Amino acid sequence: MIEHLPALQVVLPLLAAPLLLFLVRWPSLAWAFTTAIAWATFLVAALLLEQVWGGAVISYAHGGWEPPWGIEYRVDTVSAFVLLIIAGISAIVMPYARDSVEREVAPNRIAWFYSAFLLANAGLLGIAITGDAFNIFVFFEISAIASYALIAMGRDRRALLSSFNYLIMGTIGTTFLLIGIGFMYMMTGTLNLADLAERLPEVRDTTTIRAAFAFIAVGVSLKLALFPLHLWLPNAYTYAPSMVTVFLSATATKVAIYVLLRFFYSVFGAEFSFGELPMDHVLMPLALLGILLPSIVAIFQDDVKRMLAYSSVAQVGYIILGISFATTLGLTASMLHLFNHAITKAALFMALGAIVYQIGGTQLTRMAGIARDMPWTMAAFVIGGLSLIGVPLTAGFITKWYLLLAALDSGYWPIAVFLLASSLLAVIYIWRVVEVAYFRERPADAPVVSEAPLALLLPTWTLALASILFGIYTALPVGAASRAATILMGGY
Amino acid sequence: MSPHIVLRVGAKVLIPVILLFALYIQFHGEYSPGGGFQAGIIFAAALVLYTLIFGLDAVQRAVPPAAVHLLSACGALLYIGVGVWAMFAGGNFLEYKVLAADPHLGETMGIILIELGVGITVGAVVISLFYSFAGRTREQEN
Amino acid sequence: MWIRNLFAATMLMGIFSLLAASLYVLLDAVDVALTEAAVGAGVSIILMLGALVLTTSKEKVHDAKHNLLALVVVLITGGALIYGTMDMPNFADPQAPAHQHVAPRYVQDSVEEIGIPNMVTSVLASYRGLDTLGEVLVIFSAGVAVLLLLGTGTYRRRPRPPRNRLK
Amino acid sequence: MEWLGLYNYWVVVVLMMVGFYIVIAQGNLIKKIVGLNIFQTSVFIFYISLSKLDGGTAPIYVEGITTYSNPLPHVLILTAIVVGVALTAVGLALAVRIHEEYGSIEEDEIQAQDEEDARNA
Repeated sequence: MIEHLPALQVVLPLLAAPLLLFLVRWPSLAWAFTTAIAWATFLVAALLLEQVWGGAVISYAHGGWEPPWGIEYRVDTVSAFVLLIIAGISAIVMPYARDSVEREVAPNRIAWFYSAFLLANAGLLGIAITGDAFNIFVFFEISAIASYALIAMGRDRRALLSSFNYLIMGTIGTTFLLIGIGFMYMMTGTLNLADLAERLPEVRDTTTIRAAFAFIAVGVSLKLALFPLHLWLPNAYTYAPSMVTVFLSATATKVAIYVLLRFFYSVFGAEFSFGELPMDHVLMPLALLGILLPSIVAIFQDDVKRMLAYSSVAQVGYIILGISFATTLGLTASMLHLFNHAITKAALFMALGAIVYQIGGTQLTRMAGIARDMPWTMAAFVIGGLSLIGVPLTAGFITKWYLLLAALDSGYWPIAVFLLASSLLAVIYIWRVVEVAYFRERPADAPVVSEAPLALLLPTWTLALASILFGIYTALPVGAASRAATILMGGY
Repeated sequence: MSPHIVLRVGAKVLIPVILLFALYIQFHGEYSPGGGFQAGIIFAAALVLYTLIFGLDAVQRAVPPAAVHLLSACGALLYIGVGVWAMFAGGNFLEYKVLAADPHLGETMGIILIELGVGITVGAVVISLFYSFAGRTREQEN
Repeated sequence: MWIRNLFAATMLMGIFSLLAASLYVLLDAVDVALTEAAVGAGVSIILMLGALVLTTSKEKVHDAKHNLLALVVVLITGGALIYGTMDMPNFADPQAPAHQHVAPRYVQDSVEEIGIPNMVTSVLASYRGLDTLGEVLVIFSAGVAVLLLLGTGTYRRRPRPPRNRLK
Repeated sequence: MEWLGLYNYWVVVVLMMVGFYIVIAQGNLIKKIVGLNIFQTSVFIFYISLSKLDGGTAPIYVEGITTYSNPLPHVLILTAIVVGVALTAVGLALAVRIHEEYGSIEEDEIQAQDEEDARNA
């Protein structure tokens, strides 16, 4: 079966999603089944990464038709690394989901909910693994449609409108992508990414290819919430059910970033994207603004979930900053941040989900003194917060360190100063939460709450500890990230 | 219940023809335009027409929503199942050539089966969408 | 765009789809035409009408304050598209790269390799079978999504809770 | 003559932009979906028109004919049409739910209600 691993990676969740419709009457069975599938997918992803660790590339031709005639799955270190992030987060979030989803979703809809979750999961995995431009579009839409429904399941009615806005923005994004793919097909006659990379240099001086590049860049930027195209994200993350926020914040934008990297570096090539077209000069200001403004906005939020959603936009800024250096070191920092931010943000949102589970909301006013009642949850939150800020010995520090190195390496020392300053902004908003939760008295009329159940705490702590572990033991993420960066710089 | 006898008789004559046409589109897709997707929609259209004239209750008695949901899952499972079958038969995912001794026969068989899967899922999903929207209308009226 | 009655807008959308479908026939895309007619003028319209019954068919009168920004965005996008068309091969040019690289195999060999005269079906189901699987799952996820949002459409047997809350 | 060979693409671009304008300028949720449909359908027309070949016929094998239109864009658009209708369905379902919760499908009215909620909270 080992040669079928790439297909299994996507087919497992795809196969399980329809099967869940048979389990509508047994919600807990549906949960157990989904968890099993999520862990099996994780196992497949780990095996794939192990296979390509040395730099090998696995190509899997669907239907036995060799590319470019058929659709190819293509696994190298870059995609295997992203696959591992997606599958890992969904495997960890499933044990957490049982209690959280039971509280937030009606019992007769739980099986459908998990079915949509698996579809979103499979869609994201499919984007990361495929080697075909049009297939990226199709799987983008699978994951998008499932996520719209998942977000709309939030209990607040504002979840509906934020999901609708996400649908409009997301669809504009994917339609732009479709236009770009059409333009590229017109000039090259192929849809296979590797084949495109080979045939593009011939025609790259045409206006059509430049327009294709622009449309793909804008379309994908909409999906990855690049400032100023991020407007759909804060509301969507704030009002979605806790488990969905954890999953999407750690994976959805990351996959879009992966697609951007693929097109910029592998398909068009770094020389075209950053040499002929001034993408570095476009991306860098956007990244800097995208770090600064959402961080400032985050400071003034009263809902902690919303605060962290804005912080997510800022973190996308860090990743884009690394990309805009267009050096191997910068790319290493970006790939590393994909991984570290996924863990950190997932831990933070999980802690918040536990608070939602106990007191029903994450407004700062309601969280006063909560650390006394829920010490473990808040301790995990603080660890996540430290990693978000980039304190030494946490995963966040490692990325900041590599970004700093990359900035100095490229001679942008003002950016190094800026990075330190922007970390201070993170200190401010995290401190606001800590101050309220630890040093305020619990209001007299506040409901008495206890610590969150173990099923919520364990996954939260796993991720919190992971964000410390990967701050000390860096061989896995840094090794994978630097290998991935080298591959990306080298073209297809 | 609609009292219009012309509509009711007309529909009764028309619906079997539409269903037959859907089947034709489904299984003749290899030779002429058409295939599972279009057939599924035409099939669903026949049920929508039936609903318009005989009411939602009558249709849901004949084709209950729960069955429709399961059918939509079955179609997708059939498609993936053919792919997995090909894996076990020694080929790649969705490689129909290996399904039979003769590659042409295998390809044709695979295509007919997956088109059937497409048709079932599309038809069932469209009916299910229609039920969901129409069912809301009825709830609001009460 | 200027029509306030959403029923009329829906009908115009259906007519647009039908026109698009007849254009597809002219451009030799018979399979696509059949689908566009069934979907654009059929399913979409039924769903739109269903949604309009559930919401409202009249649009509120707006003042045109945000439209300038929208117009600028649209003009920039349109400009980029026109710029992109400048170096395109001419319409229906047989020498265009789109017809040279991958497609000839579908046209010349598919009948022999697969044994089916309709090339669209061959490419759809076999060469690019994974895309079609994706398509099935897209429509399946739409089904699941609408189930999550609107329910199954059957009567709820138990009396609904809000009535008790009023007392 | 060379410029005339591109005119059909320009027509498509105009159609696309009409749809795109409706999506971003309209405050009515249903109309946004109508706009999205027009936008996408125009992109589909673009794909189909790039598949046309001079002297080609529909890509169904008939003995004696050697020139066919390019079947690949047809396949892509078949898939894309399905994606489009799936999005329409989900968008409309969301609009229906929004109307149930807010009693309106106008973006500004809904936002006004949200702001009022925020003040009361």
